[in-house]
Amino acid sequence: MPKTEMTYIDAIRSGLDHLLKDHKDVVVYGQDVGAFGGAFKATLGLQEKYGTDRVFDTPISESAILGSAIGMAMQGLRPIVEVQFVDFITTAFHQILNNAGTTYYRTKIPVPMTVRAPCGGGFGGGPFHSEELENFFCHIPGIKVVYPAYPSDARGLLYSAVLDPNPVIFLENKFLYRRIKEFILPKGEAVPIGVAQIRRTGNDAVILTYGAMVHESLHAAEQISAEGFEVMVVDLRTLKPYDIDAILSAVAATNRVMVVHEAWKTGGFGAELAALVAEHAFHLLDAPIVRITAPDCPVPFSPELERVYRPSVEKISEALLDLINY
Amino acid sequence: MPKTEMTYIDAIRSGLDHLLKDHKDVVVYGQDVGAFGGAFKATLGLQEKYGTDRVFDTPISESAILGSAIGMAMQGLRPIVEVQFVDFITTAFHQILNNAGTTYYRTKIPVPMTVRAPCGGGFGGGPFHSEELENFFCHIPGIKVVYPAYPSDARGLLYSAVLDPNPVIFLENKFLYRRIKEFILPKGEAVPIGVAQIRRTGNDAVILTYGAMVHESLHAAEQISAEGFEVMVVDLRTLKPYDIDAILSAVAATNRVMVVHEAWKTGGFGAELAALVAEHAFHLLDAPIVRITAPDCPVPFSPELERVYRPSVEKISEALLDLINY
Amino acid sequence: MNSQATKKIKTNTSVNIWLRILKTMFLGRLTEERLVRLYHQGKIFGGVYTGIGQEAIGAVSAHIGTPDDLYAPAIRNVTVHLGRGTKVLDVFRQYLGRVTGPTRGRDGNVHYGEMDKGVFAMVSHMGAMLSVLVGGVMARRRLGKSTMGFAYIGDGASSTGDFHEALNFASVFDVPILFMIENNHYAYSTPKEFQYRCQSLVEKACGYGMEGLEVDGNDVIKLYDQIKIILEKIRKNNRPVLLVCDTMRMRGHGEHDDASYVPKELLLKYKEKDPIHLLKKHLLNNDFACEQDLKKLEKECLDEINQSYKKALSEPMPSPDDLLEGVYAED
Amino acid sequence: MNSQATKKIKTNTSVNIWLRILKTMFLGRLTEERLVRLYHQGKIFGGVYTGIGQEAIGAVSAHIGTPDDLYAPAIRNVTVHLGRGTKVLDVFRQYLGRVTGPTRGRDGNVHYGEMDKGVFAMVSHMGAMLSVLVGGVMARRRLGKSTMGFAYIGDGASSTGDFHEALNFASVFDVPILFMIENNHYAYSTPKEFQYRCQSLVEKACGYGMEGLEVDGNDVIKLYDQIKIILEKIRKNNRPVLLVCDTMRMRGHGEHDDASYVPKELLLKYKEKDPIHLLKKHLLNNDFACEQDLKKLEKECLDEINQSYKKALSEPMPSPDDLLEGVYAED
Ligand SMILES: Cc1ncc(C[n+]2csc(CCOP(=O)(O)OP(=O)(O)O)c2C)c(N)n1
Ligand SMILES: Cc1ncc(C[n+]2csc(CCOP(=O)(O)OP(=O)(O)O)c2C)c(N)n1
Ligand SMILES: [Mg+2]
Ligand SMILES: [Mg+2]
Repeated sequence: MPKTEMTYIDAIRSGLDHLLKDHKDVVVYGQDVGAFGGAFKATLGLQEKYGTDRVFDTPISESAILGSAIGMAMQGLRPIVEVQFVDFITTAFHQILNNAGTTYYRTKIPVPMTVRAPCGGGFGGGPFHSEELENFFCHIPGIKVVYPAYPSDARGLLYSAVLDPNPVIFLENKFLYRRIKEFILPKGEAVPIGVAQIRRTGNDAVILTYGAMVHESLHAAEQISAEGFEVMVVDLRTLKPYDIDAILSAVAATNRVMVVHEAWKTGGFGAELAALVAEHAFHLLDAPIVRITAPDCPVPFSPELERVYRPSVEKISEALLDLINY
Repeated sequence: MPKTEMTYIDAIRSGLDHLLKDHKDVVVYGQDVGAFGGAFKATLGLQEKYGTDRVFDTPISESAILGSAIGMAMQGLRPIVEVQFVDFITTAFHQILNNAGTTYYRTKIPVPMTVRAPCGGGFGGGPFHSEELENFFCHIPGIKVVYPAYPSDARGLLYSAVLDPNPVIFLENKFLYRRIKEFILPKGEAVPIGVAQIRRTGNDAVILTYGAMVHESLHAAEQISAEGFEVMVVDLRTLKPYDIDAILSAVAATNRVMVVHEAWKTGGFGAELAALVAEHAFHLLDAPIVRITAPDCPVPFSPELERVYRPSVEKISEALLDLINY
Repeated sequence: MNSQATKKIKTNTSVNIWLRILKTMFLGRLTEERLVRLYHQGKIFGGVYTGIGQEAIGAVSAHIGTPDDLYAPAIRNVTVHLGRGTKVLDVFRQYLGRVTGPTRGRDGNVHYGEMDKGVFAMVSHMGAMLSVLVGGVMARRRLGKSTMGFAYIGDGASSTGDFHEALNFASVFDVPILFMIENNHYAYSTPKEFQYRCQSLVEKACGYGMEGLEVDGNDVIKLYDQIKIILEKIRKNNRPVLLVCDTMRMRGHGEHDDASYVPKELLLKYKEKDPIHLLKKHLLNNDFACEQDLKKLEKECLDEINQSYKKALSEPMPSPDDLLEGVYAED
Repeated sequence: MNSQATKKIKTNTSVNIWLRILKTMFLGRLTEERLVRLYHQGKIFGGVYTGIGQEAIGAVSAHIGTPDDLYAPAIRNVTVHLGRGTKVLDVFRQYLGRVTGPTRGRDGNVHYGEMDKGVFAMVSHMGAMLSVLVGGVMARRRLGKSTMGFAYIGDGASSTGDFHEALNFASVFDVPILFMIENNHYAYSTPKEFQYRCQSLVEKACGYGMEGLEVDGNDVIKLYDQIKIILEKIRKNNRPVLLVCDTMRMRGHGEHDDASYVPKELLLKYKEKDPIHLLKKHLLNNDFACEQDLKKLEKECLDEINQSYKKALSEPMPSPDDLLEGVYAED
């Protein structure tokens, strides 16, 4: 089968297309996802192809969007809703935490809904269009959270998310949408939820990361490779449930751990990874566990500020050298 | 000055009373806080004393409650709002994260608001009246978070929270409301935000904890004291900004660290504490960092289930022995 | 239903349904009165929240729907559950945290529902279930059923953003739902004057492009006819409708609350309008039933309640070992 | 204002205010046209969102308030800012992320406001600022001022729960606010038909126990008189009012959006009703101004814009070292 080159956003669109084609119970809705094709064009052409019945626009009502998706999912559909920016999900957080997250536990009725949410900064979006909120989701029982870094994973994880009987928060990175390309098959396979992927091997240290920071971490690893150090990069892909085995094996192989993410530091998902390692791989550690993250401040607008706000290749490689030389 | 015995909730009421008396710019509002005195009676008698103008009921509109408090605070008042249960703050999470948390950073207008929110379980409240959401707040830039475990701290931290120029989430523990008593002065002093308190000394291990779990941890420490081990218990009191110095000194003195909280494990605040220690006190550690927390499931209703859901004295003391004997 | 037993009893097509509704109301009232006593005896873990005095709205609407219809009851709608077929036994199991109950002890008191009866289990967050119902009805209709929805909302809950989003959503997508506001004058301790400033909550209907009606929520006979007519319209037009039902919360918000803030006169006024009392009077006055029948019916209900409570008590709590079972659904 | 310069010019008490409003609209329009060009030249970091074609509502209401009043503008309300006294220079500084701007580079494009001018800086979350305004007005009044509030809401934002909670809150607490819905037919790509199903959004007013009115949002002369009358009522009764202003978004949601989904006829229809054009015509037809005056005024505005842009460009970006400054306020 010939492979074609797809961007991250193309892959998401391709995934939605296949899901709509193969599964009559899939519906796609959200603000401007219909004829317009979504703020980022992830749904472009889908309404035309599958009808206004299966792909449609909604009022600006995040709580009703999420709540109705829960109701549909409980009746056997597989709704995929788009929240225009993950930042806006905070207006209806109870529908995720209290409703979607608890329904199966309380009632045994599965809630196979998927919430697509574009995340992250690096494009001058300012404080309300650039947030990384993954740990708000990861901290919620009953919710799964995925965060692909490559087109093939974006599509493959979307398949798994939509077919999963649980609510899945499908985080997408806006910075990667058109920057990351891959040659992939027309349809491809599902990527299982809960399985990390080693993106680079190495024994001097390991970076645990996901989303846009996979790419920055790989660059940093390449950079210090020139200085004779080989760093493993683990792309978690799923944040909840995360791949404990892969993480612990990586720690065993390297003995030095760095966590990198674009979200705020205090109480972020990186803390969870560090805590896991500090609890379950303590005996394997030769150095402190380092977190490279955004600092605890709103995402600034000005490019001069955002440049230092987001973890950069330089910051990561510098910290890697310190870690390896500890 | 003669001290009187006050419960945790009495102390909060006393604090509100003094704040209303001493500060004309303080107003208190929320659902049922007026004549009724609040779901937990924290505001009993205050409307009668200070008038419907300064202590009043609102419609069931969490977003308008929080949003209006932001607006008031920006105009120089010091609103104290009560969210009936912390669980319901999720309906208006954006007002905390995106609005209160970013306003000063963006505009230099301070937002001296205080949000009181009863937390925690242990009384058959079920999944929607028992949650512990502290890390959702701690992860937000621009927000301070306090969580007292004793009457004197509850009142003293309330003074500091209300007089602080920043938005402060004031977490109260429902289980402690009427169970914990202390002899305290009629008015007492402010307790500074950001300062932890050692509740028990010991060199064999340290428990980092807060809220209701301070008391369970102290019981556990007493229990294993009988077996010859002395465990330090640090009551964080403020979760953001937390007292890094106190934590690191405690680690230096004990070399073994346990974190205990009633919130969910994955992505919880305990992860932050563990990550801090694993990064900044790694060289001091003689054992893995242990987290004793609620498991990742909704708070169950049935007493049989909640008993094992909440971290118990037994669970803590067992884990302490393992930690000390590591 | 044994109304044929005595000679003088008349009947019309509605009598049977009225009697079914009455039975549901008896069951609801008597179950909750038992729960109240149990609470004050310290035998209930957590709180007790009743719909005493408000049974008509739930009972009528539960009996009027088809098996395909969906319901999103709120705190006070025990008669929705019972009317849709939930067993009293399951109500006790729920309150007593039994593993045999509808939430297997994971959730408590009023937070239950049985999907096979078309009833969603509510979350506490006021208004949050309304859009869940909207989605549920949309889904069932997409799956080929002629489902419509029944939603129950307090006067207090009408102030939530979720109320607004859900009603608007249902209207924009032509989702046939009967949104019933049960205006029982209070939201916890807060009287309705502090909840809204329109004259009547029915004035919110036009803002959603919906028809809106006000009815007496305590008069089963009238309510039944009114809802029947509205439902025909809803099913025909596939449009949501807002129905504001006047009623009164006759006890505290929960049993921990003595509701001393409620004026005695208000309670007296509504005591006169007790829905069970009104329906019984109607049945008796029109010779649709005799005292004996009603006594018998009540007795049957009481027996069921007694047995159910005993049985529920004898059943096991969930095992602590199962705490983590079913946080996630398996494929 | 130089309308006295030529002989034939008539005047009445309103002429001065109309000219001030016109100037604000010129400034808004020309500034945004410049921003549009800059965007397409790749000279703007982030997006550009304009109020082109909607300038009247903001300009009229900004000029009609007192210094104590509070404003919560939304995306398209550049004329609120300018009308309240924000400098064009500060608009450019904001868009260019300059440290000298109203948010010192921390926030971008339309997310600014100056409290000394009574203007809140919006957050993006639609509807969230409405209750902030409610609280702000409540506070100022408690502090002894006779403040009232001006709120700006899109047709799309009327679907948010926050809209509902804030309007209800303002009504329950008798907070004098003019809630202006600027119905510009679209919310991003979504036409108003998919946003609500009442005939007009004014039908939402009665649900909040508010007076509601519909006006032409593009006709400054009428709008000024209408708002003036409403304001007198608001100040007298201390009650909020809902004003639905018909207008049209004449460009894309932002400049990244070519708005090809908007029917050409609709744009043509509203091009005829361009608020600047209408006001100029009125002034000229009634001899309140002459062509020359208006040209001069426009030229003055353009000069200010040119100078401001140049100056803003020359000013520094925030220093990366200051990233963490001011996350928290110090005592
Ligand atoms: C979003 C939210 N805020 C607060 C509460 C706490 N609460 C539970 S019931 C209640 C009052 C409800 O009043 P109403 O809607 O009139 O229903 P009623 O109890 O009168 O049937 C409140 C405030 C809640 N459940 N959800
Ligand atoms: C809660 C929320 N959801 C989604 C968005 C994304 N968004 C920004 S503007 C917009 C459309 C707004 O339409 P409208 O309210 O009509 O204002 P207009 O742009 O027409 O002035 C949307 C959906 C948002 N800002 N906030
Ligand atoms: Mg009520
Ligand atoms: Mg619009």
